[in-house]
Amino acid sequence: MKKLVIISLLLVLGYSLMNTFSDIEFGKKREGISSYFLEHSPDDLQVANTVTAIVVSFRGFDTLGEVTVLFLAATAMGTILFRRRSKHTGLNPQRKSPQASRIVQAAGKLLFPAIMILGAYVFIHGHLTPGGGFQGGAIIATGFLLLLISYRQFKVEHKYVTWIESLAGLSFVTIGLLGMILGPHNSFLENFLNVGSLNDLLSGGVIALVYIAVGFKVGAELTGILDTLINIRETGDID
Amino acid sequence: MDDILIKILGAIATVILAFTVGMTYGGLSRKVIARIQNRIGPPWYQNFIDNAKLLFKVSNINHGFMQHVAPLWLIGMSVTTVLFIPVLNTGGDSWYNSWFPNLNFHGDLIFLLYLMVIGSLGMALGAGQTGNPNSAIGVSRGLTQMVGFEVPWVMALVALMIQYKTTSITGLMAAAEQQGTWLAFSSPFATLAALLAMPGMFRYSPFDIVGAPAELASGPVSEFGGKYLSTMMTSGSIFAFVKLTLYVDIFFGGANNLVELVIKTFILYMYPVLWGAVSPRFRTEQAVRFFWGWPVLFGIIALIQASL
Amino acid sequence: MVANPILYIALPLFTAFLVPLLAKLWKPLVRIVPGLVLAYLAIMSVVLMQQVSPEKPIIAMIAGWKAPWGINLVFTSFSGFIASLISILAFFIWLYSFGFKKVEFDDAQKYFILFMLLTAGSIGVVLTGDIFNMFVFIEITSLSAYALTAFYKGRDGAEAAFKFLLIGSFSSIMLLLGIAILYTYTGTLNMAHLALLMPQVPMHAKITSFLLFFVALGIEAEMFPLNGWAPDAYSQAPGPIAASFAGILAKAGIYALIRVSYTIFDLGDHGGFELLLVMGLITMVVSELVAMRQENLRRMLAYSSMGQMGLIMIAFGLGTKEGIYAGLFIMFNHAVIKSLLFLASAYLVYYTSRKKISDLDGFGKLLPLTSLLFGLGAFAIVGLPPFSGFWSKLSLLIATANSHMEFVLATVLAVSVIEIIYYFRVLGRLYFRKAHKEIKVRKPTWNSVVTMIVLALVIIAVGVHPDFITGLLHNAATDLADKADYIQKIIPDLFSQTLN
Amino acid sequence: MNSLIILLFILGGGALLSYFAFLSKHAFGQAVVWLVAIASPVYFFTQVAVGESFSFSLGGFELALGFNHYSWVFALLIMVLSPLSLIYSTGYMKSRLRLGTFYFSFIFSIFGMMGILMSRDLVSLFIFWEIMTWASYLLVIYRGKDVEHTGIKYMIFSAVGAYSMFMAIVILNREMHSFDIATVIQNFGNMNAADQWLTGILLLIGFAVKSAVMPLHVWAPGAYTNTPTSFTAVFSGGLSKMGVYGIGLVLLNLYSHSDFSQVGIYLAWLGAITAVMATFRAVFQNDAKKLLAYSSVAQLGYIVAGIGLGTELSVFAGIYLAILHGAFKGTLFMAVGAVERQAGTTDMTKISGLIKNMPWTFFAALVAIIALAGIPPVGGFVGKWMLYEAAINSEHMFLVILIFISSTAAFLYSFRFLFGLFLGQQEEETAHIKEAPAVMVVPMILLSLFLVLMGTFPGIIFKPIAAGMAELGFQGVPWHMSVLYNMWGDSVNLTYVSITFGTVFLLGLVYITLIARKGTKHKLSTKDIHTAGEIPKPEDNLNYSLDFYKPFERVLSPLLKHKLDVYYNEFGKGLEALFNFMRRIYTGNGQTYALYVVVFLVALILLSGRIFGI
Amino acid sequence: MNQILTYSVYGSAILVMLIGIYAVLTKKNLIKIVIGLSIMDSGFNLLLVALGYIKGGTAPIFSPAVAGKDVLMVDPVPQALVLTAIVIGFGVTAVALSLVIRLYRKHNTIKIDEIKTLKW
Repeated sequence: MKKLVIISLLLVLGYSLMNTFSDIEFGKKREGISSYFLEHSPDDLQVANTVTAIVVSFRGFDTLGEVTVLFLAATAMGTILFRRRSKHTGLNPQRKSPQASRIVQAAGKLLFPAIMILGAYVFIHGHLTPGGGFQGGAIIATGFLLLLISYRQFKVEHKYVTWIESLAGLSFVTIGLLGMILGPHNSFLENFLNVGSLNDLLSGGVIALVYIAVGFKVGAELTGILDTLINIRETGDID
Repeated sequence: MDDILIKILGAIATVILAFTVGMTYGGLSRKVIARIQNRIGPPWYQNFIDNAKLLFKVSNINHGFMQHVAPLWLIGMSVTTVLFIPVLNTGGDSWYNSWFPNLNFHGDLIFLLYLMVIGSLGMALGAGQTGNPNSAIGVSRGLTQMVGFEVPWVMALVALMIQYKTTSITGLMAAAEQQGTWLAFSSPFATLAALLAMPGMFRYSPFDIVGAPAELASGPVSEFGGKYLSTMMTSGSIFAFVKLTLYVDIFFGGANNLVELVIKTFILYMYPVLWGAVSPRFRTEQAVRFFWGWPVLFGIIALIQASL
Repeated sequence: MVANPILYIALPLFTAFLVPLLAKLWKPLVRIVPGLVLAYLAIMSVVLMQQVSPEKPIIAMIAGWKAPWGINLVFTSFSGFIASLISILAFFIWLYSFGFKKVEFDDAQKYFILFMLLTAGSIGVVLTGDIFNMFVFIEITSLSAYALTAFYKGRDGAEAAFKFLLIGSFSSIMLLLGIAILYTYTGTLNMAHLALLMPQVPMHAKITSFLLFFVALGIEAEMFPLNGWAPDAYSQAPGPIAASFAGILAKAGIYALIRVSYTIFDLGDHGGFELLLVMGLITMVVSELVAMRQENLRRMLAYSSMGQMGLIMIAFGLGTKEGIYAGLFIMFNHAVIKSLLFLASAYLVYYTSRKKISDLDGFGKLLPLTSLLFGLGAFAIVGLPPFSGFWSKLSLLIATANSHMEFVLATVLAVSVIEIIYYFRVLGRLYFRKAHKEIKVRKPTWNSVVTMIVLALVIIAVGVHPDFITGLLHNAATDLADKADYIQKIIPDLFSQTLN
Repeated sequence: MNSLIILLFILGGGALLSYFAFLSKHAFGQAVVWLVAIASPVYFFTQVAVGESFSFSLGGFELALGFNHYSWVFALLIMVLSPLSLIYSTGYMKSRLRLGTFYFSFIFSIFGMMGILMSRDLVSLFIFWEIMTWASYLLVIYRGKDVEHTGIKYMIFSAVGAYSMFMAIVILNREMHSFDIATVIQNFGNMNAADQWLTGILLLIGFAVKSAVMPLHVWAPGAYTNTPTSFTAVFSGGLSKMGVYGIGLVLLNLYSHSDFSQVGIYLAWLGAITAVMATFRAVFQNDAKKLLAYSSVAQLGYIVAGIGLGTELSVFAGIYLAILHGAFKGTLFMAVGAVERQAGTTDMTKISGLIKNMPWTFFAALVAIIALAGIPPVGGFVGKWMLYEAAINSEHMFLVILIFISSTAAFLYSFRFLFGLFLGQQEEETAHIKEAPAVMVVPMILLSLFLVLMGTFPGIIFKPIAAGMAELGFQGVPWHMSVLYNMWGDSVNLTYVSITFGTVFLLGLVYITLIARKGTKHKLSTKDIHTAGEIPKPEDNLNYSLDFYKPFERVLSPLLKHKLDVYYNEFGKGLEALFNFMRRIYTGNGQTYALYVVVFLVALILLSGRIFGI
Repeated sequence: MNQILTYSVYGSAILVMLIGIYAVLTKKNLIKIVIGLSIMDSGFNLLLVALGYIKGGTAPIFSPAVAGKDVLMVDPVPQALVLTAIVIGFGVTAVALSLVIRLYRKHNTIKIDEIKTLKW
């Protein structure tokens, strides 16, 4: 009964949403700010990938927010899950999940460097090709995930993760703040470097740098989160 | 100067008159009741004898300041009251008429109503100090009963006051004179209400539970003796005169001379006495319920009549 | 450069990334540095408020792109006022939490980072001129709020946080849908530009989008019936965080709701304001009535807080300038007074796990100053003169009366009576009951005392001399009421184009 | 600096100062209290005058202060009564617990009252009103007895009153675009009738709460009883008069030219009914303070009846009674306070016969009770007389009857009060009780002397009252130093009364004490009484104090069975049950909350046509 | 034809969203609820990307292949927005899962209607 009610509620909701969106013809070009982006991204910024230009420059503040959200998620998980770590091990010290098979282990070891390189490539070329810091970071994290599920005893050193994510985050903000000092409009995240020319690796000025920082940060962050979720130790706190 | 002298003399004469009449009526009532009960009864002057005896009694017991002062309060109030009452009609032409107007143009009916209840309150305070529980019980009953009879009584008076647009007794008397009939005839319901309230004022049976001579030893006054009791008796008689005169003045056309006054007041006086002689005693709440029954109804009718 | 709205966001984020490294240098830095940042922001607010006027808002571009192409931070008299309020309050709450509880180092680090980000996110919501950016900041705020709600493990924080998260997710999806509708019809995300192009949007899409925004932001603004998360979160979060929920988070939520209904959509006069008014009224009535029957002090304060949010919605729902003025005044008072109440109550129920009102017996003697300040807050929140709450109530009632809404007027006043009842009931317990035996009392630390006294002084100062802030409020109200001016200040070229 | 501001500053500053002074040292605090108690009336009577004004702007509102002749009358009362009670409190407050709070609230409520009286605009009136209210609330709960019940009740009713007043004020502002009282009076006619009635009723409710008119009076007995007695004197004597002041302001000033002034007669009826019912309740109280509390309600009923009747004489009577009630009820509460302090209780079934122990207190109480009962030759009579005459003159006869019933029944409790505390059997337990200290006795005696003076020369305060009446539109009210007139030309000459009564009384006193003193002297105790020949043993209870008016109670039982309080409580309980039910909305299940969100959204979508008018 | 496409594309995206909401509203298992939230997000992301599609448009990348030519490109803004939305969704999911873990530890259940300590 309750489900029926809910379904009918959702149908009403769906109908009204559909009603709203059906007026928008699928695949039709519309006026808007995007044309400005498509115009200015290659011309002013010399960035081939317009999405990257939008993400890092036009809407760079959003990206800063995203990075913060990831950072927050990691911090929040830390807050929520680990506290009062007692020295004597608690109730359930060992992960009970079975060891992965040898094939998986071997393949994981084999694939890991390749994945790392792919990730690095994706975020370094974020302004040129599809992809970017987030995507690259996610790929890197996948590599670590592979190791985490293949080797039970594998542990990510949180110290390094912390360093990397902090430094990467700091460099993002620092680049932004430098823009306030060095940029022509004195505004945050503004480009203050030579923009180079379109489709060069060293083009786009700070955009490339920012995306690399984002890549590191996302990679570290996601790895940290995965590690946290996988290696939940019973910490002996009395909930 | 002469004027003031005459006033003072008149006042003294009024007080003496009130005292004498009140005392005599008291004695007569004892006689009448005795005759009804088939006894011989004391002579009519017995009250004078009692009073004199008390006044010259040597022992002078009191429990403190309030008991000492209460009788004085009482007598002070009764004298004051009697001076504010028009004893005789202004129209009368007897030689002594100029003696009695006293202060009756300087106060009005509401004021008198207050003066009349105060005396008993003073006595109540005096009785309270004696520490006799009987006194306290008596006071409690007396005050309760007072709330009872005051209601129809005041209703009657307010009805008259509103009907004749005056609050002074002289005004009401003038109104009666002007219309030629007693107010008892023009405002019968008010009169009825007032008359029904009257026995309560006199505390004769059936409304004598306040004093309740048998079991409360006369209630409030049970600890008073000697001069105190004599003073109280005196003021009691003056009050009796005050009440009777007031009734006569208001409802029964007043009196043009003393003889008429005496006749009218005596007849009026016999009414509670005779009623009391033949009726058993009400309990306090019964008394109050009695007063808040028919008398109040008559009072309401009187008020409605007055407003029409 | 030294006083730029960007720094409201950039500086806390910078510090947030930096703190984990600083922790390795010297541990107390973890507590101190966020405080310094918040202090800087508070001072910067004062400086910026000096510079800003309704005629001359401060607009900060990101990456050198002008609106509507880039994201802008818009520090107007209105948004600036709220942002300053948040930043100054945040500093004091930091000061309070500085020695609040002896938590482990690791936790302290996270606590202060999360708190700082909560503040930064809220200020971001207030200052941003871009609708999608607002969504991002709302998410930052919410995520830090979830984490802080679940901060104490001894309590049911996780449960509260999960409810909060569940409803918060609905909020974000609806917000996104609303944004998507607006974007497809107008092709822009800048709020001023959206407002300019709003007449083009077909009515039904506009309404759907508005309702989505309304519900999504109503969740943040604790509107009934979307506020199920609020009492749980308020009651389970650490004391200072509950204070900042009332003073910071809810303020950001209501700001967003107001910005959307006043500036972006032009539906206000066609029913939007009335909807806000009615929902505010319902929120207020339900919350205050429920608050009346609470046994848990924190929950009582939470429901009362929701009631106040309802009051704010009523004020803004009037749609007149007087209403805006009153609403802003209530926002100010609610931020200050509710913070004081939550901060004081944190010490009152420190050692009692269930935080029952009945556990408060006799605290007037045990914790005289804290109880006194709590009492002062209670007096102020119910609107007794000479405390600041009175003036906001007065201005609200004047605005309501001037809009010819006698029913609303009467309801607000009737509910105020209920408010008085339950606050005074608590005061009665504080002062006139014998303390329970073996009660443990935690004396407030000096920094908490300073915070509470500063807040109390603000309450008294504004109560005795409201002119301290009425000028700011008037400017802010003028600013919000004039939508065309807002558009013109932000996108002058496009605005004049449209006019021609 | 303006003298009004200085006066407020003395009071407000004194309040704060006393709080902090008591924090440091007891003697310090006492000094501050004395300072305020002396400085404020001295400053008031020497420096402040009618006609001075001070206007300023605060929070965007134009506020104005200044006394007019009408408020001046009440200010006189406050400025006499409050300092006396303050001085009295320095003796009365035995415990040193929270003295700072006590005196802070005490002085601050005086501050509030003076502020109300000097407000010339509605906003400052309201501000001071609220200040007065919460300051007095702090005093009501100061003892900590029954806080959840009495205290909350007081606060609820005050809040209801204050907020209805608040509503009226803002609506008036909408119509007038001003809070200034003079402007409101001037433009009042331009308002439409509905608004006139609405604001009028609301304002009246606001003021009627403080003056404890019938359906809104239930807070009063409890609050008066719970307050420390030294403040109850001001509470009942002065603070409640603010309501009277306001009712006068509304009915006779603001609304005098509109149809609304007809409401006055209904208010008068309510006042009279209040008087009767409260008197009946007072009669059956066993606690002296509670008795006085009910009596206060009853007396306020008279005053409201007087003001509500709205004729020249009745208003005159109302204001006069207000002043006089301040004096005699102040005295009575002080007397009760003295008993409470010395004997430790005010329960009349526990103590009796204190007249020997506390003669001065008894004297003050006696005079005050005489005034309360309205007996000549003490001042209370004057007010009662004028009230009756006014009611009779305006031919509201049933009103007269009600008032009369009430004041006749008032004799019952008047006697009970004096008898219960001071007269009757003196028990051994109370033999050691001593007279209260001089700081307590002197204020009482001063007030009672004032009452005696009023009995013969009420003209002393007729003068300011007549000036105040002129402010209310009753120009040239006739008054005489010691003659009372009604509107039909009848009069009472008080000097004759006093002279006659005084002469007879004094002659009798001289006779009975000096001339006839040769009688035997007996040292008597109250055990030496006539008990039908038996000698009462020490353990016999000769104290008649329980169920004192039992017969009367039996008569009134059908009337007394219904207590308004009970209905309010039932109503409150019903509401609480409703609220408890509403709490269930918050089920605690996160999923339900999520469902609410969806349902709400869908509902809004479905209703969107309605909401947005398409 | 286009109409059908419009309906089917948007409709399926909305349907995914509704399925997510349905899961959140009816499933008792906390994990399933979190999954529902994710599905909800995915549905929205699909919708947004679909809204940004332009018929015949290429990816908005000025690679050497398209340099200098006047090519039609799809709207890049929704793509940027979706990127942000995905990341935020990820963050929320992570936090939600950790909360579930805490709840399980404390209540020893992951049934949502058994976790009702805080109510009324």
